[in-house]
Amino acid sequence: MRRDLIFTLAAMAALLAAGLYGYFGDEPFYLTLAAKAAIFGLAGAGLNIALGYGGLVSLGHAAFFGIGGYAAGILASHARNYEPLMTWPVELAGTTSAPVIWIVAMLAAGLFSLPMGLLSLRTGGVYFIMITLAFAQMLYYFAVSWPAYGGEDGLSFYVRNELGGLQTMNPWIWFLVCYAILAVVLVLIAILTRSRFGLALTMARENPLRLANLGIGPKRVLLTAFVISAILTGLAGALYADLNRFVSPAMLSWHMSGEIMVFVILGGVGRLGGPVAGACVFILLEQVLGGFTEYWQFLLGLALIIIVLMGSGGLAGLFDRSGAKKGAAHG
Amino acid sequence: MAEPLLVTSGLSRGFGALKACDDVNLDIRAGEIHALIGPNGAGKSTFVKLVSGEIGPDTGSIHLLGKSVETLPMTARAGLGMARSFQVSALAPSMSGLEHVVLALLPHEGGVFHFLRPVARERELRDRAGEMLARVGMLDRAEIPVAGLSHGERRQLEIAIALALEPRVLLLDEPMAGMGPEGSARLAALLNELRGDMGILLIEHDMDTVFALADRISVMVGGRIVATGNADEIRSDETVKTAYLGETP
Amino acid sequence: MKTAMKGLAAAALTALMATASYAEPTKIGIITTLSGGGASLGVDARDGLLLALKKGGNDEIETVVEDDQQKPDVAVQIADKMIQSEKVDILTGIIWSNLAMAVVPSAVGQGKFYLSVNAAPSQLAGPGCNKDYFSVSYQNDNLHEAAGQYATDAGYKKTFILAPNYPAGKDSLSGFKRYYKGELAGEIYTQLGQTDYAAEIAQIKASGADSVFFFLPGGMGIAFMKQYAQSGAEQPLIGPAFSFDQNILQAVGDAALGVKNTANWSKDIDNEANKAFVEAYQAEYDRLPSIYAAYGYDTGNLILSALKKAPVSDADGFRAALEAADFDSVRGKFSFGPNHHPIQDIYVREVVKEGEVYTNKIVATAMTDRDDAYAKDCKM
Amino acid sequence: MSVALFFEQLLNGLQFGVMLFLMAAGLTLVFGVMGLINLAHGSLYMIGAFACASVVAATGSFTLGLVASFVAAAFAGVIIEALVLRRLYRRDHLDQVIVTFALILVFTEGTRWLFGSYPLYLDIPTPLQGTVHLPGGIDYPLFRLMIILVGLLVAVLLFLAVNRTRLGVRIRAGEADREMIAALGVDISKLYMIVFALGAALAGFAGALVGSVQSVQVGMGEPVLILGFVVIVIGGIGSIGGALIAAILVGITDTMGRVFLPMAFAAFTDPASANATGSALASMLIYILMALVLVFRPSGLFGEKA
Repeated sequence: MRRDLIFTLAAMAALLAAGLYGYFGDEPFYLTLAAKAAIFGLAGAGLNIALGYGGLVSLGHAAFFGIGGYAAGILASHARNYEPLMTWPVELAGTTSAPVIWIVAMLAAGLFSLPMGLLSLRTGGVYFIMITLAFAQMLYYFAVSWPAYGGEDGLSFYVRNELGGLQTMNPWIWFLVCYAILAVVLVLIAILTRSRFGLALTMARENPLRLANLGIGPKRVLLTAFVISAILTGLAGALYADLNRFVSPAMLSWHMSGEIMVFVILGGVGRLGGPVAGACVFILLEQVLGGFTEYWQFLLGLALIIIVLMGSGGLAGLFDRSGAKKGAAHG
Repeated sequence: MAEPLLVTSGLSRGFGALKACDDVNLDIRAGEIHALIGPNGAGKSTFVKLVSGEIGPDTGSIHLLGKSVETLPMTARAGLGMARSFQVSALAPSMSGLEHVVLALLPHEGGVFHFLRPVARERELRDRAGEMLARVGMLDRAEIPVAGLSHGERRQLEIAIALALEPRVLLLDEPMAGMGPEGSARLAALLNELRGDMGILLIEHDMDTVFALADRISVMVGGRIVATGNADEIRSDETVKTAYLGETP
Repeated sequence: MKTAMKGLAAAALTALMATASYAEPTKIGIITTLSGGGASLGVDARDGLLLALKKGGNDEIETVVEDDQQKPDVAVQIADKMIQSEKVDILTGIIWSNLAMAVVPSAVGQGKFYLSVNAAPSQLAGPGCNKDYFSVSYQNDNLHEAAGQYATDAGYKKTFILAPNYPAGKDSLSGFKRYYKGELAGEIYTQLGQTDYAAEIAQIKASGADSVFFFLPGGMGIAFMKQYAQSGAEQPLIGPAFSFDQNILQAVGDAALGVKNTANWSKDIDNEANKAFVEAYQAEYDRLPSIYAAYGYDTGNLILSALKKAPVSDADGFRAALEAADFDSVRGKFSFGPNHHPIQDIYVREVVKEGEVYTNKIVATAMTDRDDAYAKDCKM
Repeated sequence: MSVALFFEQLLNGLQFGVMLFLMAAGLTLVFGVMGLINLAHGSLYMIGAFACASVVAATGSFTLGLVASFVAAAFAGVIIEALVLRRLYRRDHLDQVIVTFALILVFTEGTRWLFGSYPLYLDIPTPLQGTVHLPGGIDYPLFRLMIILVGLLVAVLLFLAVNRTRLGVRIRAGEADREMIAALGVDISKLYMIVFALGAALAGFAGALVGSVQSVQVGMGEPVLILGFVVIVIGGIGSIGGALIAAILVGITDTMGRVFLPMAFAAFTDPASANATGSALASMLIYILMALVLVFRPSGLFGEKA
């Protein structure tokens, strides 16, 4: 528990340091990258609830990431062209208010995750992986061919949404917004994992039969975790849409699902700060290797294989071991 | 005579050609310890799985507190007041014993769908879980993750979890296997004490314990109950001797 | 006297500033696709552009090239980086419409010039046009319109049309229909990325069509033409140049021979600039240039021609210099319309085999001095 | 629509399904025997197509190309099995997913490194070009007919191999109980390698066949991989027969959906939007099919009860 906390704080400190370097070093691009890392970290933290704490290997979280993004994009675009979102049964207008958009994004992702989770949880194991993948793929094809919001071309909304009186277009302010949301969410997750529900979720992962024997249905617990997980990833999607002022079906593609999973695994599965550390390292690798060769994904693939084969438990695992060694030396 | 808490009638379940349970009629009354004995492979564990709802029967019925439950899922049966200990400990390695017991208390204490309050702050729950652990004698090991507990301690924890469910019917599948003599003795004393509150089905290989504790004993061989009676009756039953002890009269 | 002095001082100052900005190099940011399935297009556009700049001999130009991986979000982040950190003056290089839609509006919103080497979606040509956005290639509908015109001219009465079900596909079919006067034997939207066309080809054969228009870029087109050739269907094929790119044709092989396609450039357009380009490109990269290389090359020369007249720091002057389009286009005559999209001729090419290489040769002109359908809606 | 056209479309659906089966057979075999989920199966398909295209370009022989596709994919399969996947059998699905996802990156970018970004040329050999006249007035491409026959032949051979040979007995035993067959003295790691190589070879073979009618390019395996997953989820993981039936079901559903949905929509909306809506729905159709199957049979049509 304590090591987890220290690791999380270290990852968050590193991310803040990157942001501060961007701000004081007058490198706004580093701020954009840091904000991207915070958002990816948030998406990963969402997935981690299903994957790490619930043991549900979802290869379809791009669906929620994309739904969140589209919620933001659609609301913002309606607000800018003054066409109501719907006129029946109630008239709803678009909005550029970020908090409203975030709530809608979370609701939309949560609502989609409910039938998807219900159906996927009818089975388990490898079926679960493939079914979540197929659901996300279905949504992807829908978004590509759905003409109303740009289809494959995606949807641009040019200016970030409004949050109080903040200058959200300023990279420094935007980074701080994303960072703050990530921090709040991590605190909430930390509380969640220590709550009654957290206990039940641990048991649902490690021994579902026993949980049922205690009179607690493991599927209800897992479904709840899946929905919470989708909601957080949806929020990350809305932030990512705002970061780019743009959404497109690319956010729904299965490579996105794979990447979100990579953040979690690089950082450490089921570790609070894991996804944040993983997202930071992923973006760092992308920048460093990408500057080195256009075939950087080849090297990324090799690195991933080695990391998983070593069974290190990601960066968090490395961190634990280095701590343990020191501890042994002292003892 | 009290109304039985649990009644099975004609309960059967086969696996392929093998009839693991064959027309089993058994009841557990309030306030008694009913022991189920029989050689390995007699079908005792299958019977526990059928009653708890882990697997479904081919034919037959199960009544719990007068209610037909054979089609209900495990969670519903637990909700009606049935608890079970597992033959091989079924615990979450990363959770502490205390957390296990707290979890078992939750269905009666407002459920598990509370997200924002750390369990560490739920003093009353923790105190009650502590009591359960104290009853099985492992309060001092309460905070250790299960992965760090010995085999015997895990068996004790199994009992504490079952107690936390406040069951009307308690199914104990070889609770003493792997416990030291001291632990067994303590458990026997505990079962004696619990007897008044609930009906207990005890599956056990240690005959001394069984004969000392049980109000009634049923003997299962080849999936069938071949005899039921009190300790003396079973000791003197010829069928039992033949079938179970392999002795010829 | 005093006023005169002031005026003189101001003039001197302006002159000084002007020299200062001449001394400062112009920075061009090239965002294009260099990895993944669509990399060949980006590589060609980049190579064409860099070749033009190299031949231009202006050593005051700096370029930054970055790979967008064909992902819109990555393109946006690179654009942010180039604008915020690299402080580029001009952006260019994007191949795909969806990436252009993600990058262009915000780039020109931040006061940068954007010159398109390929993608030119209709949203940026009509009411959404911008004074700092120029398309050097075409407007997306142009080649499809030309195909429609060609089908009309060739006397086809029942054309079967198909395209993938995404915005560019829909624009393609509506562009075709804008100039096609006959009736349609059928209209099909296929799935994006689909590679098996047996069902569609069976429908074409059964439809009684006298010709087929298809827009299937990349691997989709390769698969379609190979399967079409195998199917025993006799109806002639027409398509826009995208499916008949120099690189793609080699993978299609004989199945593409004789197919007509519309393009605003071909390596056999007879002018000095084009001859020099094809020769220099082959010498530099040891392969034939594609249409994307030609667009890149023209874009490079357009920038060079404008820089001769005004520095980028003089935005109005530079913009006017771009509008003048005072360079030798490999397409021959070339000018910009009021919405900063080209006015140009569009040709019909036929796929032929020259030695071992499959390539195109011009057989007709489909449209002369074509602008685009959206120019009238553009208010700059 | 004429009856003949309907049957031609049915045949097209069958051909698509048979092609999917070649992909799905390897996936389902590997999962059934080794419990391994292999996202990189699509890469093996791509390797087969590239090997075939290269060999045909060098030698001019399509037969050699097909052999090369088989061998190259099997070889690649053995290499990744021995170097990487072998270490994953005892790990959870998560590790398998992420490592095989990483393998996709390695293979995709590696192939691009070697062969460049341009599609390769690969065409059907001359004797197999053209169409044949089928009863009912259908002119059907000969090569597609070949794919159907070859695919069905492979299905039969596979079925016989699994049910009638010693290897098959071991494979089925391996599906049922790994410890047991190890205890019986079967060299489990050799068995795994053979099964994996067989699955890989089938994928490579499919890649070569399909590549010669479609296009041979980097990334060609990914859409097919996901369809392969849909097939084995519908068919029931580990079941060869289930994979065959599900593949044909998916192939026909997809083909018929593409043809008939736009027509159905055209009956009550204007043609242009009917086309767009119909084909949008058609692209989701097989996923809807999958969802429906799962509602009624959570472990697929022929899967073991979960």
